[in-house]
Parts: sequence; structure tokens; C-alpha cells
Amino acid sequence: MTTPALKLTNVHKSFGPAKIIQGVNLEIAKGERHAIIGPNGAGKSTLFNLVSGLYTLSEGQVELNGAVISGKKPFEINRMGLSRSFQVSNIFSNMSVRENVRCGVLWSLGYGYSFLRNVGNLKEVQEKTAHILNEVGLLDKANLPAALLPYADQRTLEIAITIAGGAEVIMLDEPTAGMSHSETDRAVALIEKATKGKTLLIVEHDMGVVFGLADRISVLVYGEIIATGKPEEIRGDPKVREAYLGEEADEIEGASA
Amino acid sequence: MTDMTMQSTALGPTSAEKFRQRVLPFVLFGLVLAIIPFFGPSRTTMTLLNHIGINIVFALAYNMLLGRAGLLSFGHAVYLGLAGYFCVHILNWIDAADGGFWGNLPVFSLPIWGFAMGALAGAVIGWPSCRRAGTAFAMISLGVAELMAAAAFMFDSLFGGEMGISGDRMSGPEFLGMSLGPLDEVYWFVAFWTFVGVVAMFMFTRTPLGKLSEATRDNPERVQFIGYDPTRVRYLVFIFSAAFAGMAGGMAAVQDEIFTPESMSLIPSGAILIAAYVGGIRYFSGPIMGAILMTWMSSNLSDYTVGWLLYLGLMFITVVMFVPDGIAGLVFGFWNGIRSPNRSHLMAKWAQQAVGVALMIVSIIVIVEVAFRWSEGYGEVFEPWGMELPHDGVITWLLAIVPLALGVALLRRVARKSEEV
Amino acid sequence: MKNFKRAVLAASVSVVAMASAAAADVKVAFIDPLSGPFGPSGDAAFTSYKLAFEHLNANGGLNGEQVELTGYDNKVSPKESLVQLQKAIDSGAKYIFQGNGSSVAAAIIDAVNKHNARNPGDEVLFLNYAAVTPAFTNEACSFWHFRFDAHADMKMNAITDWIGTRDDIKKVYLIGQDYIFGEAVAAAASSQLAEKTPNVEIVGNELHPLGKVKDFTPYIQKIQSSGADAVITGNWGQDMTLLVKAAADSGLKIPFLTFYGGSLGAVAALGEGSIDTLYQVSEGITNIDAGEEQNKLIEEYKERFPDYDYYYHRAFVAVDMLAAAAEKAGSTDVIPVAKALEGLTVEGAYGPVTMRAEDHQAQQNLYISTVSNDVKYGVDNIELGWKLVDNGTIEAASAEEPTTCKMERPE
Amino acid sequence: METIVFSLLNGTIYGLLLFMLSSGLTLIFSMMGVLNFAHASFYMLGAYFAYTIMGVTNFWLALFLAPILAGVIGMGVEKWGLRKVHANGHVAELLFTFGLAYLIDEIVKIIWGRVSVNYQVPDSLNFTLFTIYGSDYPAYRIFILFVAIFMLVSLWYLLKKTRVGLIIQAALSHPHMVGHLGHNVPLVFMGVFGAGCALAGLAGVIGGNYFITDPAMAVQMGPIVFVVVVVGGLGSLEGAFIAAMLIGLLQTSAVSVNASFADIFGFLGLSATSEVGSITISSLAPMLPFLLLVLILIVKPTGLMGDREV
Repeated sequence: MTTPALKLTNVHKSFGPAKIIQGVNLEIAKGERHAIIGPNGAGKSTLFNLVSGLYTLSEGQVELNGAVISGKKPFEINRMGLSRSFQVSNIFSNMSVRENVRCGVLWSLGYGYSFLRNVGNLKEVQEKTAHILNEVGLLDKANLPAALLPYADQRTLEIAITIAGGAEVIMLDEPTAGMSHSETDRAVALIEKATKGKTLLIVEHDMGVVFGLADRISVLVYGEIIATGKPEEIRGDPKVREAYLGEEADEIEGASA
Repeated sequence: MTDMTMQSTALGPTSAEKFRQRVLPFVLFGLVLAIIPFFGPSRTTMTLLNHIGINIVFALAYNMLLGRAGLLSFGHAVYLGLAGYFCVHILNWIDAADGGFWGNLPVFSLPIWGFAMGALAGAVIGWPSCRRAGTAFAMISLGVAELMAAAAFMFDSLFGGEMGISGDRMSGPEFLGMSLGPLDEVYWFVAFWTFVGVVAMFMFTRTPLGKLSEATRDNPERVQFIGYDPTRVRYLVFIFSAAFAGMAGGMAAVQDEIFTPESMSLIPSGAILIAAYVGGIRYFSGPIMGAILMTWMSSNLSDYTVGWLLYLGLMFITVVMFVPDGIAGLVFGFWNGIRSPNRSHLMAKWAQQAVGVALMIVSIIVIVEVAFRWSEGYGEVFEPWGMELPHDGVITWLLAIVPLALGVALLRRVARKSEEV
Repeated sequence: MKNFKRAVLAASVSVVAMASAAAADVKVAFIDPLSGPFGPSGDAAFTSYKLAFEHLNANGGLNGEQVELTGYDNKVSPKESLVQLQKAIDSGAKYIFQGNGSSVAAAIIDAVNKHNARNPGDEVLFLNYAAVTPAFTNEACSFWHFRFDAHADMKMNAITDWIGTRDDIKKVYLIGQDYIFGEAVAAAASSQLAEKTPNVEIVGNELHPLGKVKDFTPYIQKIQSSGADAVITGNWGQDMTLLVKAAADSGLKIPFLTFYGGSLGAVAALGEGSIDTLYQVSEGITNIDAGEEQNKLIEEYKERFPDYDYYYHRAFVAVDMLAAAAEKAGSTDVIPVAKALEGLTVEGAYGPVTMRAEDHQAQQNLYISTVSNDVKYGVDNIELGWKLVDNGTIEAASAEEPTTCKMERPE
Repeated sequence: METIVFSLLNGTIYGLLLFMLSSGLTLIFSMMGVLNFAHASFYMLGAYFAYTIMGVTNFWLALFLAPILAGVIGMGVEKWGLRKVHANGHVAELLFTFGLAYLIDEIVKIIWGRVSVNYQVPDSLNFTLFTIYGSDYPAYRIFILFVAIFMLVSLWYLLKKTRVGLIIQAALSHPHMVGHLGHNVPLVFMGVFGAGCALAGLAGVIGGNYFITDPAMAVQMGPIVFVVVVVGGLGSLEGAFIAAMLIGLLQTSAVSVNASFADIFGFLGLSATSEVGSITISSLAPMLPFLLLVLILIVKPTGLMGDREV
């Protein structure tokens, strides 16, 4: 048996008396595309923040490729090969698109806090930046200030920054939130292309996206995973249907693989 | 705007653009520095120019923090001061040395020592303070500045008490045949190091660390998720900023040959903040413009009016309220405007605004000057161009009110019109 | 009527000013704060010089040449002073007046020394009217520097001499600002008291932080419980005012002997509380009757500059001495005038003033005075003013201090 | 013994005055995020207004009118100045108040002259209340004590017992929430800014003649007010109160400690004649607040009682 890319063991998180995450166990194999769904307030984003190191765990443990990462700082976790995006666009708004992506590239190419080289002369940095921009389709807007991008492009940039460092485990927090249908389709295609061969953990509300992308799905309700399985297993699970009353249950029903 | 950039599908700027944007300005800057002495400036102008050079380096160093890293400091003069003191001590060691290391050290190299001392001070003081950003950082810098200024009065052997310590820049071996005695040689010294400092600080903005400092300013949270520790980024940038401030200190040690505890107080720190902000912190060249303007104003405006501090305050507030991008923003906005397709429209708007501002300035000057003279009670009367304006004269009141009202009305009209468009 | 008088005055002034501007032969510069928080103290002195030079020009000028006085605002910053000094020198000024702040004076002495060494034939002279650090006329003395104010140790001499004449003062408390000047004042007081009046006990020697104390009551409490009969302080500015104010509030009615009690606004800030509490040592006070001419000068000054009072008597003395030296030298050039100044004596309104040649330190009578409400000339535009105390006249000879100066003179 | 009694009494009064001065800033800072550099300038304005009003009428009217005037000016500043700058971020707001402080200084100099004014304690309060340990205790100090306590109680009542107070309290801990509650945010901000300035003005009215009234009084008080607010903690008037009292007592009592570094660290071989050894605790007293500021921000950035980071 190979080491899972990401392994959560008995993860708890409480804010004061409020218990947001109550014992999550999850294993994600290398190369798997795993989606987490659940109603609002289930703790999906909190779980992301716990894994990526923004919050500290109240209890439990998180492993990345067999190494314990819980308790480490976000930048340490990132350097170990885990990169995440944010639900709300979290980009460097006063810098150009190209500079945004370039910042994401730098560490992985070993430039660290270097202050003796001119970024413009770092060939591999320029090339990799161009490559990523091309891949996500932002090359023609490379010199625009990020803040002036249209919303959908900002979300794309968010993904571009996330994958720029070349991390093997990518976590995307609602990458298509607020997008139109056509934009969503493009985004899904982009995500598929950009995370090919990588491990993907995604939180998403759009069931079409989830059932289209994911190999496996976990359902998080009130801080607990009530079901994990292949998309078709999840769709048929009565517990999931119970948790998702009304509209959203129909959504699961209607979502086609 | 969008149209223009959409067309440029090329990834980076072309080499011609690079040359125009990144090399040409510095070549021009160097040329200006080199040409100035051939106009035969007086010693006063020379002294002023030297101070401007020092302040350019200081303001740029300060802007590495404020503009580039988003760290507001109220105590950056501490680093200039500590390094400056150190350099004056070195001057004295050079003077006292009989050969040996110090005896052979040219005074010309002092800014390097200042740089090192600034970096050291930044490394020590920055360690605790860079763990916070925003207002907390600003308050720490304020507290540190107060403490350091007090310490300077306490440790006489290091800081020379109220009188400070002085040295002689003519000591030590000559470098490039310069004794550094006459002011024009000091000018070359300052010009050389100003150029070095400006170029070095520009290059810094192009390094990975320089870029990351901007990223940290924009979004410290996100920086953590691309593998960087924002605290570390801030700390390193802080050290560099302190180091360049120290370099300015080394230059000042040679120009002024004296350092006093005042140089570490809140006053020069506040002055450099104003200079950088008025110049425009979002542009690399902003602090340079700010430093030139503010240095000139603080040395010369007081020759014309006792109310210069009031004008300074008014100007600062105006910039903060209406021109947040500072002088550089105005200059580049104008430059872009005259090249844009709807330039005639823009020009008309600017012309109206300029008239409005000019009208308001007339009134403000009349009010301030008349008020100052009246309040001093020497019976002096404000007499611009032989026109007598006593505080109780009808013309005075007209001049104080009418242009102001007209100016305000004009500016409001322009603002309303551009809102409609 | 008042307006008319003012108009006439203004007119006459502008005529004088124009005349002097037209025929300006000698330029002198005044470098001190003229704006900002310390602006008033610089301005009070500047106005004194203005009047003094107007009178000089009206009486024939400096060795027959008209003098043009220009003010340069240094914002009490030593660095800014260097810019302004350069400005003054470039505009042709030969004589530089400055006084506020020993830090500035030190910077100017240093800069003038270097300038004169580096630019022979273009020398300038620094006439210091108020920076009192003793070093300037001792170990750090310079041929290019003359001081018209008594330095700190001399003022202390006056204070300790006066204490010696008072049988009721047996216990003295020293309090000062915690920096080089405050320490020097305390050291001078201890050594002089020990030498002159061995029976006077120093019951406290305290330094407090410079410019930071808001409430001096705890210090007053300490003074009170020490049973002191008098307090000596070199405090200036707010540190002096608040100290005496706290004493008045606590009902501590003993003399506070100060160097700077006469500074602008202090009496106004203290009000009645300063009577018989605030003492100062100075080279002259308006309420010593020094004749009709002096009274006219005092009144003219007040009329012209209603915000201030005739305080910088030494400004007038300095101009008198400069004029006498120029006449003696038959020139307005710096080196002959400087040499003529050495050892020169002029007869001032409050006694003779001699410029000692060895160290360029003016020797003059000093006066101890206190605030009273029964005076001819009030200060700060209130009823209170300064009155000479009993035995308050300290002859120049007894205020005199030896010097360690080894003067280097140009050929 | 007498030293302790006096230190306590005077420290309390100074602390209360500091609190009066900084409570307004705490309100403003917590709600609007503006660290108002010009806050001490309103303190100065309060003193000068009182001086002028007292010259025309009497002290009691001044006590009432001067803070109101300062408050009205504060509201104007918020409405026509600060609000415009708000869009440019906190740094711009901070710098705006920084420039405003300059401006107020200069304008005060034009109107009231450049030297201190003769603002005296009113005759009706200018007497010795009691004498302890041979030292007179002026009645005016006790008057300050009463005014401060009165203000403290009114503020407490206003915040805890009135509707406006509840809104302000909500805004203190969750500034972005006020808008959601359907209240007129600009009006609330303007009101709080004005009230904060009025409190500073009141401190000026009773502090101006306790200390001295001159154009430098704002600059001298400015930094210490920041210390109180930041040390006390964001959003916490209780914190500001504790910090103000702490600093008041610390400053007044450290003065009476004669020990030097050599006395304390003598066992380490520090000599009393060395430069470090000769530093006394009392000479460090005014530095203590700033040391406290730096330490608090590094160790506990929420301040003593605050719930948010600065």
C-alpha cells in the first residue's frame, strides 16, 4: 500500500465553545481528485484552513505524503508540496498578472529571499511564468494590474498562483463560485488540465463541477464526514440525501457524471 | 487602457521598452548630476544640492518600507542617525589614526560603513518590530524612536550629548585626488553615492525579495501560501531599508561633519514621511521628487514667509485628501494624458482645475500672510507688489474671499462634469 | 491716536529700512529659530538686533558703513543651521549672530572654524549671544567665536555669591534636566558652594528627564521634605515653568534660582505664583533705573514689538561692542575687528562690559532679580515684572571664572 | 510614607486626566480604525477656547462651552476631511490627522500668539484645600478628580444604559457590523469623532491651567496618548482606564525612586561611576510608557484588555 498524499486523522477544531470540526478522518491517494461537499456552515473552508496551516488543530493530525504537517506554518506546508486557493479572490492586487504568477513561481525554482538577482534575467522563472500564463489563458492580460481584471479572470489568476509553485497536492476552495455557466465550463477544463497527474482536493458548491471532476467525494455535515465514496455511491447514499434536503438534494440527483 | 494593453500580447516588455523605462531615466539622472556643477552653483546651492542628494537616498530607503512593503514607520531617522553617528566616529578614528587600517581608509568610503551600520541597527531593532505589520508596526517604530532619542541624550560618550559629535572630512588619505574639503568635491561625493543608492534601490525592486515585498504589502496572507514567510520578507526588507537610510547617514556625516541627537528624533522621521508621501509612494521616482521639493521648501520657504509650516501642513493635507498618488502621480498622469486620444478634453479640464487651484492659492496666501502679520502686532503690512493689504482693508477681504469662492466653485463644477461623463 | 503713532513709526521704520537697504555695506546674519515651537525665543532676540542695528545705522553705522541684518530660520536644527550658515556666508554676511541651543552653537563654531580654515580671505565671525555651555570659551574656544552672555559657570558664580550673602539660606536643593547641561550646572553648583560657603548644605541633587515631566509635584514633595531654603536649577522652557508652578501650587515659598526664569512667557504662565519664588540671573533688568536713555530704548522696543519685552540687553551690548571694535580697527573686515574686540571695554547701561582677550568671553555685571507686582515695567503684557533683590548686584569681577582656553590666532 | 501618599494622589489625578484625554481616542480608534494624531490638538484647542471664553465670561461657562466647541470642530473635521480620505485606506487617514496636527498648531499660533497664555485657575477654586506633611494641597486638583470621575460615570452610563451606547458598544467590538444593523454609519462615526474630540477638549479645559497653555502642549501630550490607547487595547475603555492609571502612577512614583542601575545590578559588577551604572530609575520614568508600548505590542498585541490586534 502506498502512502496517501493527504491523510487526516481525527481532526478537531473548536473556536471557544463552538465545535466546528468534530473528528474528521480522510485519506486521499496520490493522483486522486477528491471533492468535499456539504451544506453551508458545514466547516469545509475551516477544514481547508486546518490542512493548509492557517488555523491550528485543536486535536488530531494531518499528514502530507507521510510527513506530519499539522502544527507547521503555512509557508512550511507549502514548501512541502501543498498549495491552496481561496474562496474569495486572494491575489496581489497592485501587481500585474505576470508578477502575480511570477511570485508563485519563485520559491519552487529555489530563489527564496534572493536579493542579488534581477527577476527579469531569471530565464527559467520567465519561462515558467509564461508557460503557466499561457496554460490558464491569461497571457494576453499579463501586464494588466490584477485588480483591474474581470471577476472570472481573477478567479483564474487565483488558480494560476496556486499551481505556479508546482505543488503536487492542490487544494481549491470553490474555484467557480460566482461564475457564469460558460465561465464555469472553461474553469473546469482549466482545472482538469492544470492538475493533471496531481492530487486535487476541491470544495465546490456547483454539483455539476463536483460530479464532473471528482474521482471520489466526501460529504461534510456539521463538522463530520458522513460519507465518502465514488460519485455514484454518494448520489445514492440516503444519509447524504437526508442531509441535503430540498433543492440541493435535487441538485445531487440531477447532476450527471 | 484595456485596449492598449490587450494589444501587447508579448509577455515581458521589449528590450526597447526596457531601455526606455529602466535604463534611460538613470542615464538622464546621472547626466543631470554630472552637468549641475558646470552651471557654477553657489556654495549655498551646492549645500542644498548635497542635502537633497542625501534626502533622496533617505526618502527612497524610507519608501522601501512605506510604498513597497506597506510598513508605516515613524522612526526611520533612527537608522540614519545611528549610522551617521558611527560614521562621524569613524571620521575621528581616521583623524586620530597613525597609519593602520583607519589611517588608510578614505573618507570617500564612509557611506559603505553607514550602510553596514544601518543594516546592523535594522537587524537588531527590526527583529522584534517586524513581527507586526500595520498600525502595530507604526506604533512600535514610534516607541523605538522615542526610546532611542532619549538614549542619545543619556549616553554622552557615544552621542556627545546635546552638542553631538563632530569630525573633519578632510582627514585620511585622499581618494581620486579629492580632499573633500571644498564643497564642489563634496558635491561629487554626494552625487556619486546618490547615484549608486538610487540605482541600487531600483535594482532591489527588481529582485525576488523586492517583488515579494510588494506581494507582502498587497496580501500578506497569500504570501504564506506561495512558500514565503511574510515576517521574514518584512524583516529582510526592513534591514535593507535601514541600511540605505544608513548610507544616507554616511553621506550626511561627510557633508555636515556633525551629528546631534536631534537627528534621531521624531522630527526628521516625520519630515521624511511627508517627503515620500507628497512625492508619491506608489512610484519609484515619487520619493525623489518629494525629497527635492521638501528639502528646498524647508530651507528656502522660510526666507519668504514665517507661515511656511502652515503652508507645508496645508500642502500635505491637500495631497493626502485629493492627490493620493502625489507629485509623481500628477506628473505621470499629465504625461499619459497628453499622449492619450482625448487629450484636448483632458487639457481643458486640467486648465480649469489649474485656474481653480491658483485662485484658491491666491486667497489662502492673502489670508495666511495678513493673519500672521496682524497677529504679530509689529504693525507690518502685507505688501505684495507694492499693494498694501492691511487686515482691515476692504481689498484684503475681497482678495481673501472672492478668488477662494470662485476657485471652489470652478473645481466643483469640473468635478461634477467629470462625474457626469 | 495710537494708530497714528503706529503709522508714523511704521513709516519712519520703513524709511530707515530702505535707507539701510540702499546703502548696505556690511551684511550681518542672524541664525536662530524664527518659526516653529522655538520661534518666539529666536524672534525676541531678532527684534532686539533689528532695533539695535537700526539705531546704529541712524547714528552713522559700523565704522561709517551701513549694516544690513538678515534673519535666517534654522528651526533649532544643527543641520539646518549649516544650510542657513552657508546661505548667509554666500550672501556676503561677515558676522553671524546665534544663541538658541548649545547644539546649534557647537555646530556653527565647528562649521565657522572649518570655513575660515578652508576659505582664507573670506572669513566670518560668530557672535554668540546666548549659548552658555562653558566649553565654548574653555577647551573648545576659537578665535572666531565671541560670547556676549555669561556662561553657565559664571551665572552659577553669581547665584552662589548671592547665597553667601543670605544668612537664612542654609540648605540648598539642586534640580536639573538629565543631560549634559543639567549635569554641568549641578556640578558647578556643588563645587562652588563647597568652596565659597562651606556652611551651606546641599540637601538634594536631582536630575529629571528632559522635557518629559508633566507633574513636578513629586519633586516638590522631595524638596519640601528635605527642608531646603532655596533651589538652584538650570531648567529651561517648560521644565522650568512647570517646576516653579508645582512649587507655587504646593505652597513652597522659597527662592527658585534659575538661569532662564526671564524667558518669554514664563511669568505669564506662572502668574502670582512666581512672586518671590521665581528668581533669575541676568546681565540686566529693565527695572534697574539706568537712566532716561535706557528707559526710552525699553519703551521703544515694547512699542515696536508688543509681543515681547526688552530682555536681550546683551544684543544691544553686542552691537555696541561691534561698532566700537570696527571704529578702533578702522575697518569692518573680520580679522581686524576680531582683534579689536579682544580686550575691548564698552560702557553699557547696566555697567561696563569687557571682552576678555584670552577666551573671548564677555565679563559683565550680573543681577539677581525676582518677580514682583510693584514694578515700572511688567513682562509678558501683565502687571508682574522683574525687581532686583537685596545684594542682587554681582560685580563682573566676582562673577569672573578662569579659563583653560589656548587661543590660536591667525597671523 | 508621604512620598507614597503624594505619588498615589498625584498619580491618580494625572492618570484620570490621561484617561479623559485618551478615552475619546480609544472610541475613535476602535470604531473607525483611525489613530488620530491630531487628538492632542483638540486637547490644546480645549485649553485655548477655555482661556478665551474665561476672559469674556467665567470659568464655569468655559468648562461647558469649550469642549462643545472642540467637539463641533471635530465633527467638521470628520465630515469634510476624514470621510474623504477614508477611501484611500488607514495610512492615508493617519497621515491626514498627522497633517491636521501641524495645521492646528500653526493656526493656534496665529490666533493666540506663539507663547504661553495666562490661563489661570479660577479664583473660586484657587485655594488650599488641606495641608498634609507640611505641603499645601490645592483644591483645583481635587476639582480635577471630581470632573474626571463625573465624566467617567457619565460615559459609563451613556455606554451601558442608553440605546446610542449600545450601538457604540457593538461598533467597538465589531465595527463592520454597525452598517448591517441599519444605523446611519456616517452619522454614528461623526458623532463619536465629535464626542471623542469634546472629551479631549474637556481634558484641555481642566489640564490647561493645571499645566501650562502654550502651542507646544499638543506635541508634548500626543505620543503618551497613543501609548495609553494601544497599551489599553483596542475596543476597550476599561483597558484605556487601566493603562492611563498605570502610566499616571508609574510616572509619578518612579520619580521618587532614587536607585540607580549600579544599585540594582551592582552584583554584576556594574560601577556607579560608569555611564550605564549612573542611570537612575527616576530619570527613566518618562521612558517607561514607551518601553511598555513596545513590549506590549510585541508580547500581547491586543493590549491589556483588548480583544483585537491593533
